[in-house]
Amino acid sequence: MSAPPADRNAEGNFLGAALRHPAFIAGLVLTLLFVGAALLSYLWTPYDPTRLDIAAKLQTPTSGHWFGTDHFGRDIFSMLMVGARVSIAVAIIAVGIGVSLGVPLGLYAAAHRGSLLDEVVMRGNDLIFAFPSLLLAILITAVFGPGAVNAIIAIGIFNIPVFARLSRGAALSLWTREFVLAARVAGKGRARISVEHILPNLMNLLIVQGTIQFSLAVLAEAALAYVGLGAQPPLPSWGRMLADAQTFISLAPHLALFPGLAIVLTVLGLNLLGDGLRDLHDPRLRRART
Amino acid sequence: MSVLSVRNLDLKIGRIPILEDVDLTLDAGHILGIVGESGSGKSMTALAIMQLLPRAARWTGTIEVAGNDVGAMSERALCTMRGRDVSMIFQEPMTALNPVHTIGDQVAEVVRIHGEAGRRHAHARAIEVLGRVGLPPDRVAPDRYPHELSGGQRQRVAIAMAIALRPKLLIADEPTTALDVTTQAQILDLLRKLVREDGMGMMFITHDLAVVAGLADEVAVMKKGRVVETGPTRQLFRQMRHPYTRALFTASAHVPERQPRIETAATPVLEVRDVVRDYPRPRKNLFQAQAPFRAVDHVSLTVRAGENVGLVGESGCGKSTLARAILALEAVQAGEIHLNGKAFSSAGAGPDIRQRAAAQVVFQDPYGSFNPRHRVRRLVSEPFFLMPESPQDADRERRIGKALEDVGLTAGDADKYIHEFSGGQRQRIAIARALIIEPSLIVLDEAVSALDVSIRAQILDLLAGLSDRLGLSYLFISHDLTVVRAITDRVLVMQAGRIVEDGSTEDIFHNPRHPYTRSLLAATPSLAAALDEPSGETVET
Amino acid sequence: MTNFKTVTATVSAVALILGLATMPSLAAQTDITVGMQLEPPNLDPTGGAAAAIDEVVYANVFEGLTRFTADGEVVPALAESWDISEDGLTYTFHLRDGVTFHDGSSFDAEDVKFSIDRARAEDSTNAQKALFADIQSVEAVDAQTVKITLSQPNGLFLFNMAWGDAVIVAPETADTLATDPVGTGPFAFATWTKGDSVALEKYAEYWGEAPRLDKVTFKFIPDPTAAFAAVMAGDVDAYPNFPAPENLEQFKADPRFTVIVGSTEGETILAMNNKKAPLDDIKIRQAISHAIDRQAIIDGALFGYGTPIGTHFAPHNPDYVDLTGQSAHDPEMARKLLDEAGVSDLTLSLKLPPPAYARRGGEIIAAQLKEVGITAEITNVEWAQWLEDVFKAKNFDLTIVSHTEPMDIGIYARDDYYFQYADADFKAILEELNKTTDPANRSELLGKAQRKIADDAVNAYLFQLPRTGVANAKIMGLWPNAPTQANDMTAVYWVD
Amino acid sequence: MTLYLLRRLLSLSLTLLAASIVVFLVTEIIPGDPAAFMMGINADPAAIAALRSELGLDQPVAFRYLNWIVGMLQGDFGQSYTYRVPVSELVGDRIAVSLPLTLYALALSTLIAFPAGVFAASRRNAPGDIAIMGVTQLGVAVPNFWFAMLLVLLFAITLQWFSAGGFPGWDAGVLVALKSLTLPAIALALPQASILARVMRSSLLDTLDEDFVRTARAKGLSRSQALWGHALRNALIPVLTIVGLQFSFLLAGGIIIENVFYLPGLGRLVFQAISQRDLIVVRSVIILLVFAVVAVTFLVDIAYAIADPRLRRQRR
Repeated sequence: MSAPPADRNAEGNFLGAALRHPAFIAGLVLTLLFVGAALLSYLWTPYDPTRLDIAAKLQTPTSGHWFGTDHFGRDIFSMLMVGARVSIAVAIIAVGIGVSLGVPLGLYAAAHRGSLLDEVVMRGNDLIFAFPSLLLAILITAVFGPGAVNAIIAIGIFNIPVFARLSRGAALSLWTREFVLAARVAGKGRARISVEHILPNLMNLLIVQGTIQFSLAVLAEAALAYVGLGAQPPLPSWGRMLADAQTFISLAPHLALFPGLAIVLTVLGLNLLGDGLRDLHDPRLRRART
Repeated sequence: MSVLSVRNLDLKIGRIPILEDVDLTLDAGHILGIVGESGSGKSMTALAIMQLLPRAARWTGTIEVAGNDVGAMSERALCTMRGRDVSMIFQEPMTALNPVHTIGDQVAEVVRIHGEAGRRHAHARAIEVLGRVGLPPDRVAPDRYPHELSGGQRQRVAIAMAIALRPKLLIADEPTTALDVTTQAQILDLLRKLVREDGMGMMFITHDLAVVAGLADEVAVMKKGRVVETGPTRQLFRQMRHPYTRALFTASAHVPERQPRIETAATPVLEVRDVVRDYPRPRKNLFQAQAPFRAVDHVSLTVRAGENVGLVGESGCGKSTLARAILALEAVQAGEIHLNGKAFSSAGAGPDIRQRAAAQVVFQDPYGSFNPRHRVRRLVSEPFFLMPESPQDADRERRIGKALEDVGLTAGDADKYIHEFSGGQRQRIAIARALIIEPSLIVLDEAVSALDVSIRAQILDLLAGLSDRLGLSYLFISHDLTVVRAITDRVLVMQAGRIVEDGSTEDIFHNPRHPYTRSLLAATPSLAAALDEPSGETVET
Repeated sequence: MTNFKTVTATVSAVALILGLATMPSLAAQTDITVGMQLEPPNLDPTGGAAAAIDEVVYANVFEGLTRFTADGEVVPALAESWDISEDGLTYTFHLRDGVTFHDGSSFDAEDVKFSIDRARAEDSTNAQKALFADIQSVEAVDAQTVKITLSQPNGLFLFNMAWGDAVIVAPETADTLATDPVGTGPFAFATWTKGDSVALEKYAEYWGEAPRLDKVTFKFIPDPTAAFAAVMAGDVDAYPNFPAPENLEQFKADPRFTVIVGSTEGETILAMNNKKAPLDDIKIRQAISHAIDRQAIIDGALFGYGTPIGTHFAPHNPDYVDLTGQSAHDPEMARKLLDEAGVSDLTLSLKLPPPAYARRGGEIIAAQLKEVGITAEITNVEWAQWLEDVFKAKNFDLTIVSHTEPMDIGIYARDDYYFQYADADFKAILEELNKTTDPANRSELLGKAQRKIADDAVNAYLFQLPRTGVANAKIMGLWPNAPTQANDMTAVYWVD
Repeated sequence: MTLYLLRRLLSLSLTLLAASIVVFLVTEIIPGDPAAFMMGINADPAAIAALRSELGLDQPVAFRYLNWIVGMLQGDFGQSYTYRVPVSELVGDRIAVSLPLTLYALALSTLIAFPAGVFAASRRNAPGDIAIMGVTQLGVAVPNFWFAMLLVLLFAITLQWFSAGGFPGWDAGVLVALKSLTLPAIALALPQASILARVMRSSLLDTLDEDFVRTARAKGLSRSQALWGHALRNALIPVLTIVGLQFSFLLAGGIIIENVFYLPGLGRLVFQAISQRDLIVVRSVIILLVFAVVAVTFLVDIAYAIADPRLRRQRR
């Protein structure tokens, strides 16, 4: 009675299972919808999202303006499309920073378990974790000034320890696996093993966590923009649209409704996608479903 | 009186058939052994009797426990039945107990939830039952937690829970598989004693023919969800009507043909001198460090060219640690290791990679030994890294193909991924990987322990053939004395970090000198011995 | 005593009749909660610049020799009357009798001398030290008389003494005013729940007419949405400086509330860095002025509240000259001027401090500038950063700010001021103005000054910041305008 | 155990020390002069200089850092630049709002998440489970400030059941004070409850797959007896971690919610202090929050040991 095989996921099987996973499909559709809107916004938007038309302000949704206009008469639908670009770009780069710094640090710390650097990396992570993140992000943007780039930095910093911890923890358990021992018997060094054997096996985990961090980054960007520290006008940003909409909440609720829904649906989509990926990569759950 | 009657049991999980037409009966006071290889459906049969099946499982047929039809019972009635009329012991004692409750509480719970006694009385009953299974309160207090107990002790606790209400039927699913042989013998004796005293029926599930031969009154042999043969133990094994039973029997006792050519004169392939491996232990308090744990204690051994050396011992004796030290995967605190006459150690930058090529390894777990993301070609050729000029292109392909063919696979398998292979095939690939750079020594760390007997026999044949043909030396590490006896020329017995006995295989098995060796041999279940003996009992150790 | 009884009886009778006639229910409410956007950092008007300090304590807790009335007039306060010498250098103030501080100590000429000397001292932390710059000496002639001698005539001196920074404090309590203000006003400080509210209570021994409220609570609600919700939910009774003009329509439509629209002293300008290229070129400054559509900004940022201005002067001031036509919205003209200046693809930084008029106005202006081919790169900054970066380091091209001090056209004469104008001719006009006390001459000089800065297109003059407040419809007596930053509660009362 | 605690204490102090340096340096390079801010736009330079020296801002950096650290060790957090009162007093006032709010939100979050998670886990993949998981998925995705806006719109403006915000103080009566914290606590608790319910469910599902639960079932325990008696306590360990993290997150993370509901809490104090360049308040509050995080982690570790006897004896 040996353990069930942990790695029986042929690619074709994966696709088939994915198509039978409704949450995954929903997540994928939502995510693609917003990524698509962001990409499309480079080519086309119904209106110029920076063009003001004060006379046409606060219009409720019509066939001309699908989501209505804001307090300056800008087209909300167009703003949301460009805003998706900002949200997605900030989130991608911030998570990218976390991955590209955190994963190597975690891999190194795991490969040199107990070394001074391991200790330094882990304590550094503890330190970053101990800081109230939103406050520190506000402080960082207070130092460098508000803007999309600094929002990226502020969010990125907090992604580093997430990925460092995750990859260190997972790598530590992979280091005890027999195929890693076999590679060591084959004379391979720690760095080489980390790249050839540890990293590829971390990928699933990183993709899942990456999706989740991505959704958190979208939320964080919205929060920073909401307090005025995200992308600067005239570039539209969902968080700032919400902040601007606030005083109109009883006058023109659609101003707050659409950006709020955009955030909720994007984050929801990413979370569903992440959960779906995790389910699909976890053979235990996959068997239970099929 | 029959305590268990299973008729025409068919079981499916989803659309996959698991059991087909299973018939079993068991009388009070009898032991029914269920034997089969992995996937034969023996555990699922047990779970069906307990009605603890996975959600997706659907079954038809009749299951009667102590005369009651479980198929007709409500979940509430089943709860009343479980633990009172029928109870079960599982394979893994390390995880079968709740880590956050004391053992006393866990035993008392059985008594309590069946309304047999109040809290205080239940506790008294728990102490009494724990005493029955060999855990009297003066030796193992009932307020201990599971993690404070050894594996054997935990399995005794599990047995105590199972028998607390003197059930009519006890199902034991591989209860000794995770235990060392000496512990296994004790647990088997305990179970046998309890069956006799309480007059209950026991269904004993195992993959080990020797265990079942020495224990059961009747045996059912299962294969792929069906009972292929059933009957009184001795009669069944003497007659062996079904070819599968015969094949199992042969495989269990299989000894490969060998013509070893040991070169005694040449430099030994491996020479280990006075090696010590310590692990630090956490400090007792701020000012007092604890003495380190000595996993390997001044061990010396030699392996000659062409020689197969066995290293046996129970879990925790230090044999795997020693293996890792020999492979220079871990530093040693004292002593020297020489490979083909040259020092081999992980100190400093580690051993010269060319020297590493001389010693390769095959691990136990056929599922964990390979990076699931690489193709077999890349997996098998990984040791080429150790060669100063690793073969390229056609030469490389040729050697990969040859290595695969050497272990009974085909060159075309190089393009597949590892998940496309069965456990036995994977172990062949592991051997191919070890062979590909023609090492002089292969360390086989429990290399056949996870395999079913029939596959195990094939791999042993393969190993024996390779050794003879290529003049390879093996350091064969195992807890299983039968296997070691089958394949080695010389045996080292290890206990608590020390080598306690060292001699030729035949010598040691026929004439053990050290008491530990003797106790190991005595505890090892033997199929032949069990079938020869007049009654189904072994001597208590 | 008899007399008192009679009065009381009469009052009661009248009240009874009135009550039967107009208010069948209970007596009018005597406490009020007033919403404010910013919390004062401390409560000492002589030791900090924050407008919020004056908004709480001016005229309520502290009083000066003179004071502003609701329409901006300067009237006697602690000084009952004054004499001015022929040469305009000596002011003799006759102080009011029977004035006491809230701690019970009496008020006299020594307190005045102390307060003014403290404000103009070397190590003074008075934010408006300039108000006292012309004072040569302060002399307590007797307990009720103070003589102040100036080094040069100053037509604005009585006006200056009405500022919150010039209130009279007692020497014994001067050091603790920041947290425990003690003044002579109709209300005494009661409690300060930091981050939430300041409460004042009626001062029974007040020298003047007793206020009709017993308790005033100022509640600090920085978030405009929260402010809206608080007013709607009745958490605050009045919000005299309501931060979200977009909500006023809703209040207007709701019979529970009255909307009070008044003016402030806040000239809101698009300030330009006059010494930094290319803004040192008047053509470009003019181009920017013409590019801007004031009405669109007022409509978009302030929802129609606010008066366009064409120079740095309050339109409600009798001396105001309407020069808006001089820099009318004319994108064609703007483009032409830019061509003449020989620039194209102009990119300018636009730094916006936190108030909504600046942030929203900035977005609109950026869009308007874009129409004439100027790219304005917006950076939103906090006040601290604005002060450091814009005001002190002058590291900016454009910024939007409202200059809320009354009569502050004098800033155009300051050397090293952030928009770096300090034109010699303008300085000469101002110098003459300071020496002039004759109203007609002053008026002419003021007109000249207004025209000068409009001609030079120093800044783009946008609008006079409105004061848009909302209050429970039953509250009377709130100031509609803001001649200074204050919430004078003296005359406020509830009707039923 | 004692040794383990000592080690943890040491690492705790090192983290705090490192954090104090980071915070001090960041606040040091932040542009904007506190004195200039306080004196405003028309201030006299001499007056600003006078204020700088009054606030001690003209002293060297190292001296000010040491002064701050030594002061803190003696329990003196210094004096707020803007408010001119001891920081400790200011912080004390704000904690009286933030801590109860945090605990309120945490209690709500736990009270919602716990039954929801257990319910979902006990009905794995059944409609009830799927519904709860769907709701939590949504709860995680909703930005709390947006949710807060909707709450205000509905309960304060439209229904007028609650006041739109503000905090009357504990003097106004415990019930009145709690009522004013209710909407903010709900806004804070919803996303946290969603996260917690998900963790609770998955942890419980993992535990329900454990061998010892099967053993319990074999003993005759019903599904729910096994869940409550055996799985739950084991499943609580990861849940505890999350609760600990949520405590620290809520304590500091309420800033935006405090703004929406204009509550005089810690987060808004720092936010305001940052914009007013009341740097000493910024530093002290952040260090305090870091301390809270570290201390809570420490407490969670102790709670682990209580929940899990395996950790009671020795731990590296």
